[in-house]
Amino acid sequence: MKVHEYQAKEIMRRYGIATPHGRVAETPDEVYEIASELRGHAVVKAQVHVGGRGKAGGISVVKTAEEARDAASRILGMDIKGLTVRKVLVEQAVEAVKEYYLGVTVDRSRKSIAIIASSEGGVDIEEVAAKTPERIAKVWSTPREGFMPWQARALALAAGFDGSAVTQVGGYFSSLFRLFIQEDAELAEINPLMLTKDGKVVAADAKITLDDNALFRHPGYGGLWEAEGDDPLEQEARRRRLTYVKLNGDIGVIGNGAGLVMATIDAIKAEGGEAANFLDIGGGARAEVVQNALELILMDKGVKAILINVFGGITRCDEVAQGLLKAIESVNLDLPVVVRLVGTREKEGRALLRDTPVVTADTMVDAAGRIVAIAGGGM
Amino acid sequence: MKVHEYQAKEIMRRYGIATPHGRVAETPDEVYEIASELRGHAVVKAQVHVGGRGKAGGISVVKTAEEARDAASRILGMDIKGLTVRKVLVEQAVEAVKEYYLGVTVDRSRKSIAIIASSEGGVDIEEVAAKTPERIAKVWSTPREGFMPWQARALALAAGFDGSAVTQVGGYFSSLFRLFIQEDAELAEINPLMLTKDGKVVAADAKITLDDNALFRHPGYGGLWEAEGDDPLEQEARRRRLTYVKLNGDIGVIGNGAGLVMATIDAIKAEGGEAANFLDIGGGARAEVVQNALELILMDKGVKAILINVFGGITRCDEVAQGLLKAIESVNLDLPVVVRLVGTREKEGRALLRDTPVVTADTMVDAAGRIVAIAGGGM
Amino acid sequence: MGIFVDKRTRIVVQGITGREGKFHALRMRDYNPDTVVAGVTPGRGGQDVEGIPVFDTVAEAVEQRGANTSCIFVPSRAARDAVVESFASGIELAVCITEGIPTLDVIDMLDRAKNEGSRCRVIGPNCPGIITCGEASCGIMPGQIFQPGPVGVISRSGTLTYEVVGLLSSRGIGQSTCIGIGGDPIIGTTFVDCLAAFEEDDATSAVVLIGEIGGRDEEEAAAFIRSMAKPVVAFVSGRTAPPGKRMGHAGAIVSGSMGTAESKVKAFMEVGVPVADTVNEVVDIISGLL
Amino acid sequence: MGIFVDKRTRIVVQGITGREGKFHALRMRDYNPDTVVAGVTPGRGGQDVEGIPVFDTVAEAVEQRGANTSCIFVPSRAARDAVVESFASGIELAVCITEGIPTLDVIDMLDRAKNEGSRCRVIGPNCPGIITCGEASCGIMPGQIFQPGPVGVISRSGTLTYEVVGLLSSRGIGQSTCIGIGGDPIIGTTFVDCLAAFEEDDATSAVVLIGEIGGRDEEEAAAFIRSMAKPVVAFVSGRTAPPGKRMGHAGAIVSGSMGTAESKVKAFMEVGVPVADTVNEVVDIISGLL
Repeated sequence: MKVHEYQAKEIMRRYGIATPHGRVAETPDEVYEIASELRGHAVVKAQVHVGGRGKAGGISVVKTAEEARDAASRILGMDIKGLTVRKVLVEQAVEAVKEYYLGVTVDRSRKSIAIIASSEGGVDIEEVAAKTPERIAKVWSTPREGFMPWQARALALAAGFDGSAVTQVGGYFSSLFRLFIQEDAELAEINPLMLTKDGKVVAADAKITLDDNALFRHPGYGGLWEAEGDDPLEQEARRRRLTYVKLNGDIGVIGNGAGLVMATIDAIKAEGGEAANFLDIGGGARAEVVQNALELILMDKGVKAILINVFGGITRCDEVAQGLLKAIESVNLDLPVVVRLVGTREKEGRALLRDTPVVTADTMVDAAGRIVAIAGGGM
Repeated sequence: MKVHEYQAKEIMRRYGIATPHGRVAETPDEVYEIASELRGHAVVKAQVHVGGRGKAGGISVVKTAEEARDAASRILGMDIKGLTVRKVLVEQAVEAVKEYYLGVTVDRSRKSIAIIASSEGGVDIEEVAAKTPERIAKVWSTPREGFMPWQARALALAAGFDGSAVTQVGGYFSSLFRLFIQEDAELAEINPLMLTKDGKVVAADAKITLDDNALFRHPGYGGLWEAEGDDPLEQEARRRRLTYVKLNGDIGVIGNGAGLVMATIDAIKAEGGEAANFLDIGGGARAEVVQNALELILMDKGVKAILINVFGGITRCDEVAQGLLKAIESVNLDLPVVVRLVGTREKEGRALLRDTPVVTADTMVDAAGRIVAIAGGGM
Repeated sequence: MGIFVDKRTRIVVQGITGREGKFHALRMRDYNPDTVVAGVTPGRGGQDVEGIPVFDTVAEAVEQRGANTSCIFVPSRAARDAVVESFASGIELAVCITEGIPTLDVIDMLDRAKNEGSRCRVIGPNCPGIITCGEASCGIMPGQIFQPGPVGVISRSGTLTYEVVGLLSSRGIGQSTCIGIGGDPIIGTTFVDCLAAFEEDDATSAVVLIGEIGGRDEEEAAAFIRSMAKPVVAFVSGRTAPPGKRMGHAGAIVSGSMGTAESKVKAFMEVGVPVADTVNEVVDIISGLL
Repeated sequence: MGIFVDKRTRIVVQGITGREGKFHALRMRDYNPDTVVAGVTPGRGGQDVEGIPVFDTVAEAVEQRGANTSCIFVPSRAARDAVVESFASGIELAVCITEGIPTLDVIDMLDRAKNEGSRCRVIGPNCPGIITCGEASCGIMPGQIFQPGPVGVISRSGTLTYEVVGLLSSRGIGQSTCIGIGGDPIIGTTFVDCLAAFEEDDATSAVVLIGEIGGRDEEEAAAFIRSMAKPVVAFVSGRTAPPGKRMGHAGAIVSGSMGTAESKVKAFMEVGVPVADTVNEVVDIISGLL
């Protein structure tokens, strides 16, 4: 779960990390008020769940409260990579003597937590890693081992931090690591961390991603989630507890198992078509889940045809067929459907579909070919 | 730092450990009120920093609020092992089907944390260990390793807990261990943990000792300390930041280094005398500290003579002599004093004392002999 | 033969009194009645599940029933505890079926498992388990689709694997061991671990590797295959997945330039591993190699 | 010779820019100029303390100055960090002078030190340090009172040890190594560790052990001495201390029936170790044994 910059900064402040003065706002008038309190010299930043908002015009540095209001009028309601800006963060503009990068993240290959520092802050860390790898230092840890102050100091030195900043920045590392563990984050990043003229260290931008699987340990986090930017179909899928990703094509796809669904979508593409979505009904799904999934797919008005690909291991093919029949009844399903059922109770499942307009296929490749032909050759 | 039972229970409740309903009170009328709320059937327990209050009559089980008031009148103001009872805890009387022991403590020999369980609760755990060691189970851990739920369940099983209680009691172990780590305890003990008729598990008595050295991590703990029971001279010593223990004799003792002071007290005893106190001025003490220590000793009206034993390593003998001279001046010191100074600046120190009534000695044994003779042969 | 599990495997099912635990314990026992020896549910010690004795602790299952492998079906919030208990009690292989475990719990349980010594292996979490054909099944894979033979199968997914196995079996190509390593970002046993074991396994003469987007496990596998004598065929799903979106599995996500299907396909190609474009092609290629 | 420190000891002083750290660093250097090679204070790297170079990290002191031993004077809340840093940076002996460290910090730092391997030893905390006469001093013991000779001295206290050493020296009995193991309940190096090392040390022919109330370290030492060839003389302070009161040292406390002087004296007596009643008697007995 991604949280907005302003929420990430709230969390960081609880761990003793300083951020620029400011607040979040939803109207140009509120922005004017906040900017006035900050004596005009401020930054207005779009709060959206995507990167690259600066390049997209979602960040504005202003000199007066009036300019802040104008910037807010422009940014609020703006579309950034398909997401509508509903909030802006208005903050004091901080002048940096030096910008650093601090990050804590999960390292898949090492099965551990990576703590990353760079004296090249304010830019994309992947770029720094590619161009000047010597400016990045990393250490790894686990929840059991923790991350001690001496490690933080050594890391900061290795990343080329100024000697005078080492102790102070070291403290920030410890805080960020503690936050990462205690809040069950997948990513906690300060970029840039600004060293100001008066020797202070401030998190000018902050990014936190929380682990959805750990939300049970953080009952308060439900309220952090702001779906405003999300695709409406993905929001609907979340309500229906379905694993769904919106894609750009016109063929609705349902399957059981993430790998199988991904492979099905790939097969559609290979046949010249384009999937409208990823939808995994999981293992052992009952008829109601299949019906629920079909209803969701039909809400996507761009869908011209539907492919259902089920390998029955724990999932029973007859349950899938029954769900399909119920959906046809309940939602007046009139789109072409290709079904490929194999495995447990395959025969029973196919028998249930015999007298329906549903087309059955024998293999995944066969099914993909048929659905693409039906949908009209796709792209 | 020991905290009272009612404070220990407050802390335990924060960790999800259930305790009987009730509150602390300072007057019989308050006790009457609380007992009325509890419908009479209650326990009134003296809150003092010593063990054995039950045997001393400091605990009363009552059937009515009137009885509770009477019990409180008797217990409040009572003297238990030299400490005056100023508060009582009034709690619902809990009927136990079974009593257990749970404890977490520091294991010096193993350099680790011992988690101890026994199905023999409500009695002195040292006695259980001596008589029926098979009824006690222990495991050891460290802050890094932690204490996991499966370990708690295995410990409870090994200690002979009823199968049905294992999961619930296991949870209490985890809570108690977490409390121990997070609050920097030296001891966290529930004895007895009562299993009630309706299958609930309640901490009927609770003991927590906090690590004085870790108070900097717990700024709130200053307020937990209740000195009411303490020896007034020990309270004064704490204010003066002196390491002081009140003893029962009439010879005031000052030295530098805990081992040296203990050995000096032993030497006094061997010569037939009895020390009035333990007082360690530590390493490198300046004249003011010596003066401060002497002033404290003189507040003890039972002191008839004073022995100062200093081995000058970092501590300078002339600083000690100067402190002594200042004290003689400032407090009109008229008690006999024997001083034994050896080591750094010994000669200068002795020279400073030449024209004073202070008696000097060459060795610890010599000094002890002289002071006992002066104080009148001790006992 | 085969790898990690075989006839001598003695499984304790952790969470056996739950719906899933019970259902699959019985299916594993159906596959080979000798291999399922005990179940564990704290507080239920002394009961049994259709004849399988239930204990309060894994230690009891090890001592009294000789369990050496555990199959974990406990809820996600109890999974870390179950895995660590298993190793501390003498279990050598823990197959963790449970999905939705917090990532930090997974990191911690693998860290602690490693601490117990090199003999300890976790498969999963969020995996369908492992089957050595004709010998033992530990997990939730449908036993009836497998048939003994020379092909080792490793995969990050469940049903896609069954799809491939079904095709192999239908073409008369049997399998030695089939392992679902799990769809989470952090897993106990990687492609490389399995490839190394297959390389040493007399019963295996070729390997099918079914990867997907996310992470660098396939790239690391490709680097390892360079030193292998046995042939490997790869398949990578998620070629058309958009970046930044989790495709069902928590681990199936392209982050920045990391974890793309192109990168994985390229890595395999560079070391001469044929990459199948469709599941049917997997079987075509492997049959040509045997 | 002697134990734990000698001519080859190369000390880095952690906390060298503090008042205590600086004072004692210079005294240690006075004792043997070769032995003090560096200081560490984070943020002060590049400075020097009367010619001793200061670094930001222990790792730099190890790499650039060959430090193998650390002497720790940092404030109590930073001590755990300092000890763990030292071992993780390649230091083999950390002498922790700092007092007042939270007990859980001490447990944790010793646990982590153990994890770094068996070559890592902590002396202390809350100790006066160690001196091998004529070779090296690491800590705060007043070097001038010592003289080289055959008696090893181990003690839980500081000044009481100097008292005994002063008496030994005045009677012409020199010392091999003198170790203050510290007055805290949890310490890195125990009587038993020191006794085992003295038993192996060619320069030592008898040992003086100065114990006190609290814990079971003396009882464990008595059990160990049973297997030793070299003679040991014991002294126990706090015989008249009341139970439940901390006598200055955090570890000097009788808890219930645990840690009494009687128990310790009895334990020594039972294994034939003479227990001196006064410090003078310690010297009388030892001089009879040499």
